[in-house]
Amino acid sequence: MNIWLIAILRFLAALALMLVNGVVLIYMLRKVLGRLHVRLGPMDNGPWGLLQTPFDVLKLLSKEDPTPKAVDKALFWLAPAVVFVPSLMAYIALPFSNTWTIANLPLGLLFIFAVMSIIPLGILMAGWASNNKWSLLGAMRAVGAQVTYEVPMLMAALPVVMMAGSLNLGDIVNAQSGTVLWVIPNWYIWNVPAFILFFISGLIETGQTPFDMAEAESELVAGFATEYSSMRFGLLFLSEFSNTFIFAALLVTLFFGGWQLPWVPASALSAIGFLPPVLFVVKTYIVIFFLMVIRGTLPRVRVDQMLALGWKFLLPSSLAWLMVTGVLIKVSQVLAVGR
Amino acid sequence: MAIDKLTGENSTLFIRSEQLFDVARRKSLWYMGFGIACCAIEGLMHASGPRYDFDRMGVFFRASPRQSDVMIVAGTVNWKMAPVVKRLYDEMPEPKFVVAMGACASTGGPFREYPNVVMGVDKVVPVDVYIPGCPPRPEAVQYGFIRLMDKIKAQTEERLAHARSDSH
Amino acid sequence: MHTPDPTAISGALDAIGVSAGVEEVAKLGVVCRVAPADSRSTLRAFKEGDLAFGFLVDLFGVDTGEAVDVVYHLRSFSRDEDVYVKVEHEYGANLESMWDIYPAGLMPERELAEMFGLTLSGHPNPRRLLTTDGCPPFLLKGSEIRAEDEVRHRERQVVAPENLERTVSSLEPEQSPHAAPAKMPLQEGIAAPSAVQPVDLPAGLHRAPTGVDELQTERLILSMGPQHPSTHGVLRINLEIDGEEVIGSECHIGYLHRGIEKLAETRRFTALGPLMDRGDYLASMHAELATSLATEQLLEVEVPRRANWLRVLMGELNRISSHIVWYGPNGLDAGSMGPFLYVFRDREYMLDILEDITGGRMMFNYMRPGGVLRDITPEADGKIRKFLKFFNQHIDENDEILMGNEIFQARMKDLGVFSKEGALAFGLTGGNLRASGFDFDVRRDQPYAAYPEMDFEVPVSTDGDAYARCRVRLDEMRQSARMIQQCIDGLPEGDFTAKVAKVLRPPAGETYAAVESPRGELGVHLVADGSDSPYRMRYRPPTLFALQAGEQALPGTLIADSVVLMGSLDFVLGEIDR
Amino acid sequence: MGIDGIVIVCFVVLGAVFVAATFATSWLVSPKKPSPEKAETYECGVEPVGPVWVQFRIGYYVYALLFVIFDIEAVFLYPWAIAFGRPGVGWYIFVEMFVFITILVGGLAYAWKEGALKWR
Repeated sequence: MNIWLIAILRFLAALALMLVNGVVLIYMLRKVLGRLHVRLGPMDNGPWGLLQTPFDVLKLLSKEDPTPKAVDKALFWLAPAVVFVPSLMAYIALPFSNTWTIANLPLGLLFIFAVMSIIPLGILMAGWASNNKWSLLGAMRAVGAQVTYEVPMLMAALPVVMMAGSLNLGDIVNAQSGTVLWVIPNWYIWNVPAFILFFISGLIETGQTPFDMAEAESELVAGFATEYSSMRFGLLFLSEFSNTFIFAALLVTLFFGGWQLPWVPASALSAIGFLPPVLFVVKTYIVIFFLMVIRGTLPRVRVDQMLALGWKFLLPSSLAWLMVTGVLIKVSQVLAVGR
Repeated sequence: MAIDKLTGENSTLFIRSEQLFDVARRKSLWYMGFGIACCAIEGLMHASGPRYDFDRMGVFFRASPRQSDVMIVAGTVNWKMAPVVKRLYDEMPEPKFVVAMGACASTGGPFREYPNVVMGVDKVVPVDVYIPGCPPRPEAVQYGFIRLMDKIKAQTEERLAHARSDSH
Repeated sequence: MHTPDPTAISGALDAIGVSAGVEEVAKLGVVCRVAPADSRSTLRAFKEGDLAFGFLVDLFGVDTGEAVDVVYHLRSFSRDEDVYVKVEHEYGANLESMWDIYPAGLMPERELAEMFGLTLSGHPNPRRLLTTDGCPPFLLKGSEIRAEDEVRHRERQVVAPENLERTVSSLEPEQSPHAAPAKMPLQEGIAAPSAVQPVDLPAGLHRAPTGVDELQTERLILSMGPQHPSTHGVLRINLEIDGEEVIGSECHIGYLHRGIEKLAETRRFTALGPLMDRGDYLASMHAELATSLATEQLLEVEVPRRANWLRVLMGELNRISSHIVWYGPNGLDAGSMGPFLYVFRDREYMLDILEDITGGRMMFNYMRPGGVLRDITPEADGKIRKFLKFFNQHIDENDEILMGNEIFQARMKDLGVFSKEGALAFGLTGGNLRASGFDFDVRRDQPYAAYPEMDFEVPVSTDGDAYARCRVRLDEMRQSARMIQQCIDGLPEGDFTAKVAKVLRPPAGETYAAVESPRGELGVHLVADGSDSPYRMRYRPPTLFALQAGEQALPGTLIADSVVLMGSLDFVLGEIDR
Repeated sequence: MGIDGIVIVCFVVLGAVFVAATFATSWLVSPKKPSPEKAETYECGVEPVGPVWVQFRIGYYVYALLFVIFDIEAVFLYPWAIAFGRPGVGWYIFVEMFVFITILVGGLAYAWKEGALKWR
């Protein structure tokens, strides 16, 4: 088949996955938050409220779209695209299985980080263009947070790259196969400080509570999306959830061995064609469930405390841990050679 | 709707899509909580609380009028508040509805003798559903929302029937 | 609460050469009449002299037909005495502002001038507080309320477009918001705010963080307006911010002004309760109790012991439900949704109990002059015991979820610190005052109902920040649960209300009754002229004083702080705007 | 260019097309009643006072500068990290990067002392 046709089919597959993810995650969030807060969550629309999010999306589609007059029109219309497209592009490098990847990029990890750092640009455009004090403050906060936590996130991913020796996500997943001491799966989660640093900076990067600075309902009304209505707001809302999915997928890929089950050899898994992608998505949803539990309980950190945490604690400690991992790898190599 | 200009008033595409979106509008009403007085505690906090959960019906709290369909006026509206209510109502996108919750918002309630109080919020904005009570119980507020959904359904059918009858 | 002896007061006043008519009014206390010219020297003598009446309880007006009586209700905590300084002003006269002696009078003075048609001079922010520009002075006897048939035919009232415009123009009278008086150092004791002209911005630019001084960044004027998810009702705070830091702040209220005090002058004495319910709609039992106590003092009715015990029981139940509606949204302001819903589950259970006994979930009309409406039913008694069983465990759970959370503590510690002197100067009472280290509780120091027979402690904390206020209120909830247990176990026999006439006509007179509502000292100053409706009813809103203290503490915090700070002061707009 | 390049170009172009398609369907299907009041900016129900597009606080831009410095450092670190695990590479690879990182941490310490990290 023509190469362009394959690319278009893969794009449609990624788009379908993202939309389904968005719909399922919004429903899952409202249900998990409901059960967490001693109430039921959506129940009336469809069995157990399953049709709730499709109805929300259809309603958003059919609402009027007023453009305030004091708004910078070009940026106002462009901002949702600049926020939505990068979070769609990040699906390219995700390793659903060693054969099922949209594009097996040799620099998969770096590509995802590069694409994810365009999103603050879109948020700033949205906040500044809507000429509204609340959205300006929301945008400034969101950009301040994501800019501050881009660096510790990169640094926290370095130990994994050093252990795996490659940036290709497929290789990282294969490097985590097998077991150590016959019992413990050879995942990179045992490098716990790197996991913690990556988890915290990832939480802030995707604007999860306790760091949901961008649209802190109780302080900044609706954050940077105050002036957005109907489908534009829908896109911003959808891309926030797909960011969460991407962050959870990265977490699973880097630390929880991608699509591999702990004690099952990788070859047996990939024999059954469709199993690895399903396993990968299921593991990602388990991680997202924990993110939602955190969202339902913890209060919000103040902006300057969070930024101080970023620059004064996360960055120095991630650099220090980088050095320690280097030493550990070197020592383990020397021992392996010695034996 | 631009679609009815393109494909004509009574094309099946327009009618079917209107019916579909009408169901969606009814099933996901996002309200801009506008808690002014005592009704806010009963109607907004308790109604979305653990026992009478609004989220069951797909009714969800949005802080900005740009993203909300229903404006619940919960409390007394006086002269200083009237322009704010009017402005927030104007800033809501088009298929918008107003629920006047409680005696104060419907007719001025126990304070209607006081000259500073506007006797009913329908003097300022067109109201769809009045919920009596001072304060109305959370079940009454949810019943008001169910009646609002029926009213939206009736409005759409009447509009479509009107369109169909024009064509014959 | 013993009354001061008039001779000492007249002696002190003669010492400074003020001719004052000091007299002892029955059921009220010592009243000292002073001419407007030397009102300032009298007040200064009362405050700084050896009389030491350092606390302004309330400042309000009474229209006596030919002149406006401005009443300063002062209190000396050391000697536990109250005194009333009355100054007579003609209609439309000039009221000199006393905020440099008693800063607690900042907002009440504006309301007094606006409601009685006086002009205010020497005040940092002399604008109207509650009503819009075109409104007449409502509390004067001259201005009537709507006639019966106008009210009956609602459709006649047409809101002309310019009415909407008229109020819009008065909403934004000035370009930049007048900054509140320069940030008063509440921390290190009271230094009166410097007389900053309203238009002038507070002096001094904040040093840019990078030491780049000449790069002056512009400031935003942000209105955290009537419709905001966390202003606890319709309060509008005009913030002047540089980046995220609040430079100046001014509170606009009056969006819920429903004229409770004016309507009270047309209601019967038994009908005051439902009106007061809608004032502080979270603690309506305490508002009703205050009016009933005042009416009983005028009628000199003796309330049976069982009624007093029932009043304490229902009051404490209402206190817990009111603190819950403070605790939930305060957690929500800080961002955590969980505790908000857990505490509302308990509140649903409490409203069932209140509904069983009184018939209503929020507006009870249960406390009547002479006693209570209905006796407690056996199954309500069983429900209360069942509630107490799981409530103590739930409170500790919620205490640990929110108050024990490091993020919440980091957000609330040393935020909006009020020193003891600052809190007293601004007229704070209740939890806000006890959190700043001053141990005053109306239930224990001026006992009413059956509180002398209860044993309870009054939680006090000393560091005065937002976290201390939360800690004090949570411990108060535990004490209330203890008291409810005592009430249930030891409820005495007897009838639940005294024999009181159908239509109450108390003899002409004046009295003041105070109650410890969850938000502070809720007082009712009742003036009766012998007819079946009160001549003037003044409702002392404890949260109005908390709001103006909060307004002073806002400059210097971040926006995220200002939301949580105002939340920790726990005010209810229905009571502030009355 | 290989399949990867084409896929990325496809994603960018088709992503923008999808966003435009969503706006088009929304324009097709949603009712339109423009009115001057609807076009006013929302500020909690009150007339906004003063401009919004002001010269914002300087502290925010300092963070962006610091970010650029450390982002570049990360770019240098990645090739080093890949080559780190390879056999036959001695300890010198470790010492080189150690010097590079300490220089940058020195820059962070200076920014910290100078107060650039203070948000207020």
